[in-house]
Amino acid sequence: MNPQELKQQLEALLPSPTFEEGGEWTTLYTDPATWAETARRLRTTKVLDLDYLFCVTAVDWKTHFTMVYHLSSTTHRHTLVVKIRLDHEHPEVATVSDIWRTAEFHEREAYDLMGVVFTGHPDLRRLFMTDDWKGWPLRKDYEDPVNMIKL
Amino acid sequence: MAFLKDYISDIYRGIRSLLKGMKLTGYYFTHRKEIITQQYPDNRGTMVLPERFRGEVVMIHDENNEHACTGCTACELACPNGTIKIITKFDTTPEGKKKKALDTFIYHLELCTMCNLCIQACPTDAIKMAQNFEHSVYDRSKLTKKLNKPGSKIREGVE
Amino acid sequence: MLSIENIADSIDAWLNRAFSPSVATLLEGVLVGLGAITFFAVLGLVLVLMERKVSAYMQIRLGPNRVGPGGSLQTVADTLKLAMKEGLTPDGADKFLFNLAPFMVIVVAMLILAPIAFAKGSQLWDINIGILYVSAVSSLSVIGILMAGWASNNKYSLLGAMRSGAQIVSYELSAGFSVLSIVVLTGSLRISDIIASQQDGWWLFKGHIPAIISFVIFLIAVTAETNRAPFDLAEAESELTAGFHTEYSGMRFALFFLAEYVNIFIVCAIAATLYLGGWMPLHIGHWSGFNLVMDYIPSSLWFLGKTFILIFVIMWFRWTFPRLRIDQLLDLEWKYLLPLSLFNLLLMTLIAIEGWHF
Amino acid sequence: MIEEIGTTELGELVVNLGPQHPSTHGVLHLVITLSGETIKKVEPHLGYIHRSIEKMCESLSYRQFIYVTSRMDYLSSHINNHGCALCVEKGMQIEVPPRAKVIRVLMDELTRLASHQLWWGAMAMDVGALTPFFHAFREREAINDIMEKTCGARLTMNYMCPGGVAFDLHPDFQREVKAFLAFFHGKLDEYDELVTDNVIFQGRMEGVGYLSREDAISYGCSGPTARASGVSCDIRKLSPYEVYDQVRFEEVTGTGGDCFARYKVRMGEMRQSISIIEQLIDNVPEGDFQAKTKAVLKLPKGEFYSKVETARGEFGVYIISEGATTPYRIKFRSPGFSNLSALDHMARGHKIGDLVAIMGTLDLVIPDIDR
Repeated sequence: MNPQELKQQLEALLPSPTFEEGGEWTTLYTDPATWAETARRLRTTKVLDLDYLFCVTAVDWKTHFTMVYHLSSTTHRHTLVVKIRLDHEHPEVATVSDIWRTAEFHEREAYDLMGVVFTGHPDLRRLFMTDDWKGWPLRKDYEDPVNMIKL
Repeated sequence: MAFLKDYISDIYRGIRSLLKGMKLTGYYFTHRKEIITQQYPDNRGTMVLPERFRGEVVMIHDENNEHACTGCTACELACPNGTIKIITKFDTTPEGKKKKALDTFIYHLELCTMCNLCIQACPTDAIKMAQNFEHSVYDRSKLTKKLNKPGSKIREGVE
Repeated sequence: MLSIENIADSIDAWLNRAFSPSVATLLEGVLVGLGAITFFAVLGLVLVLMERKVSAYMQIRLGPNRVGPGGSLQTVADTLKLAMKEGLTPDGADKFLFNLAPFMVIVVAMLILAPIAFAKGSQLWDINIGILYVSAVSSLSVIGILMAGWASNNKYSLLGAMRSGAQIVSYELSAGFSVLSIVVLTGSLRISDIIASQQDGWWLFKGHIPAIISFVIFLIAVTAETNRAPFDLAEAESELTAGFHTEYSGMRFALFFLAEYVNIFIVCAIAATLYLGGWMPLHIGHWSGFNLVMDYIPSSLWFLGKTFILIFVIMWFRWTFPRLRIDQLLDLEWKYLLPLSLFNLLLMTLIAIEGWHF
Repeated sequence: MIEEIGTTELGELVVNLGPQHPSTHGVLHLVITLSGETIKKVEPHLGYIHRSIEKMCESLSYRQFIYVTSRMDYLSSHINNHGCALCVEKGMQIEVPPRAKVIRVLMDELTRLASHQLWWGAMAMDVGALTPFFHAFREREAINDIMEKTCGARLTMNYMCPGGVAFDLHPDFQREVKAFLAFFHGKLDEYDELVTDNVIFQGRMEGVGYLSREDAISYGCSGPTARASGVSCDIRKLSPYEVYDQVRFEEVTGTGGDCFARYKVRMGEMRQSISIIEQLIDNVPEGDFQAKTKAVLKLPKGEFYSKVETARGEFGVYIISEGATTPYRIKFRSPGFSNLSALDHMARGHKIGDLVAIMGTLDLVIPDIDR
């Protein structure tokens, strides 16, 4: 499916979707409140069939967070990027680990390094850092005088 | 009866596959020329390292104890891990002008990852990678090296 | 001719001349004990070195080659190192059993050495139920392993010991049946009788195909019984790090190690005794000239030669095959080896009754 | 973490496998719950070699950050570097000269071969055969020697750079690669004799660690792990980069989804890699090996994602640039991370020995997972 068709399909599927122009792939903006429902539709709608979640990224924009989900379909071979803008004080978004099992680990990684909380996640714990680690290392304002060396 | 036939052919095929493996190891057991062990400290004399091998950064000095480093710090900037520290001084040229020159080229071998970016960044080809790979020392401070030899100066005409 | 028998006789004569008979007997006892222990130590060293060299050549390496000529003293150096190392006892271990286990294993290995005939006329104890004694005592080693696994207070050790228990108990059966098939032919459990019955040819050749089958089954079963790859599940280093001896270090570890190699030697010696005629030289029919030349080779060399060839085969197995899984291991025994050896024993009995063997 | 290790109420045994354990090939820590020998649950604890490479890259320039990525999947460091170089080139819109493209593909495939060889040896070692490991290293060493001559290093080559490759091929390269391929063809048959055909090995592999097609997709598996379950996911075929669209090769897929299928896929990939190298080795075009680039690279504001097929699967590089000389945020999608997440699912109900075999066929490289 080419990006144009994908966009049309999404417009038919979702109520008033917003897209970001530019970029290699179709980029869809959604918000935390509707993400769980949107994700389910993206996964289950036959024409989209976005069954392969290959990358989950949390980005710290200092004023807000963005969750970026890279989805593709193993049957139709199209790719969709979903972005969700999160609050900086309380970054919270619904988990998609029940839709794409791989998200369980990816979300734990995002929680561990960025402090994004995924509601409904079955096992939201630190993944790389020790359980008693303080702070979220990948955030821009993170300071660690011991482990971070300034050259 | 088919069961018995399968049972026996299973055993036969299994044993054959095992013997095939044993034949191979038996071959290597009896053919000593296949041995690939390099007896490292003993073969130091005959060991040839490829000329591109990256062992450590050295500064090229010619027979007059002159190098080509202008102290431009391009390598220092190119280095991802702060391996290189260049201390510059100001030389006075015969015309009486002050000119920036290299005072000390400090190289922290213990931080170096041999990524070759400094060599690529150097505009005057003053440094290169040497083939020495035996870096172990008993004192870590010995790994911090001064690359320009004592009394060396910049070659004429290198800008 | 220089042979162990002659040397033993001359020592005996000299001792009886020099001391009173009772003191001489006592001294002989001490000598034999010392001899056995020395033999053990040397055997362990030689076998470990052999294993390392065999594995090295199969793995296109050189193996140990620094200590002594061609690396021959490497294992001596290793033993010295192990002797000097601290023997740690983990917290929460059952100290008594933990310390006892390695000795248990090594004592069992030493006990089995008693009825083995090393050369013509040199056998420590020619008991009339020799082969039964070997089977009975060799199954005791599993107790030592279970002890080690239990007492270590380590889950890997426990798992390893449990595997080992299941494995040794199962494989005892087919090893026992293989031994029985030769006993059926010989009609005696005494080791000297079994060897004597092979005067005119080894059972491996005399007993037709059933003898060959039982020989192969015996080799497989004893490989499993000694916890050697591909049946080394009790130590399975990629699964259980080191299995039942994970927590052992220093000399106690060395004892386990030594016992493993002595056990290999013993089972191979028994296989050589049962199937390859023990210390009997190779005789072919009526080639009297050839037979005479063969007779000229000392009987102890015959015995050790056969044993070491079998040891090499077992090492060859180890360095070629992947390890089985625990359920496959038990499958192999109960589904393949046991029915085969039962059937084989039946055939062998038929052969023995009808006198079809040569 | 310590207090939860023990025995559960059901009499199940909780065992720590790792972080130092012979079969985890690094510092992977698995907490496994056992009922007897049977695995009830596998829980990976990661981070023992976490260096936060993503954070490090945020303060490195676009030339510098490429070399750090060699330290993630050290067995396919060329391909990692390649992915990063591709992403920077995509952002800068640098056209790579044809010679550099072919050189890159050649190096990628040699790396893949070397990686699969190491995997083969380690895999055999996991199931208890120690000899194949050394045989595998003999061939790997030959590749390393070739790499060393051209790239100057054996493991972390840092040969790719934005715009091409760092040096031209060594004059001996083509001759040596051809000699190696001739030698390796025979050795692949030996691999089959020693391991593939072995009845014990097959018994250990067949039917173990089954991963269905749906699960493979849902767990985000890629590379040979997913292909063995019948998912066609080879980036070299799906979105060809460099000259992969000009060479003939097959995407090796299996249907079994078990350990043996994964094993077969990797063995098949070795033969495909050989075929790719054979097609290209005599057809390296003349010309520059590096495009002219500015000394300081600045990616325009925007987001760039590029993916390559490493020996373990799909490696993605996601750069978010604010127009500076360093990336604002960089994310590496490592194949091992997603593949590992399927481990629990695959191992349940199997024996400990099977867990080791499954981990072997997943071909985990821990620095790649922890980053």
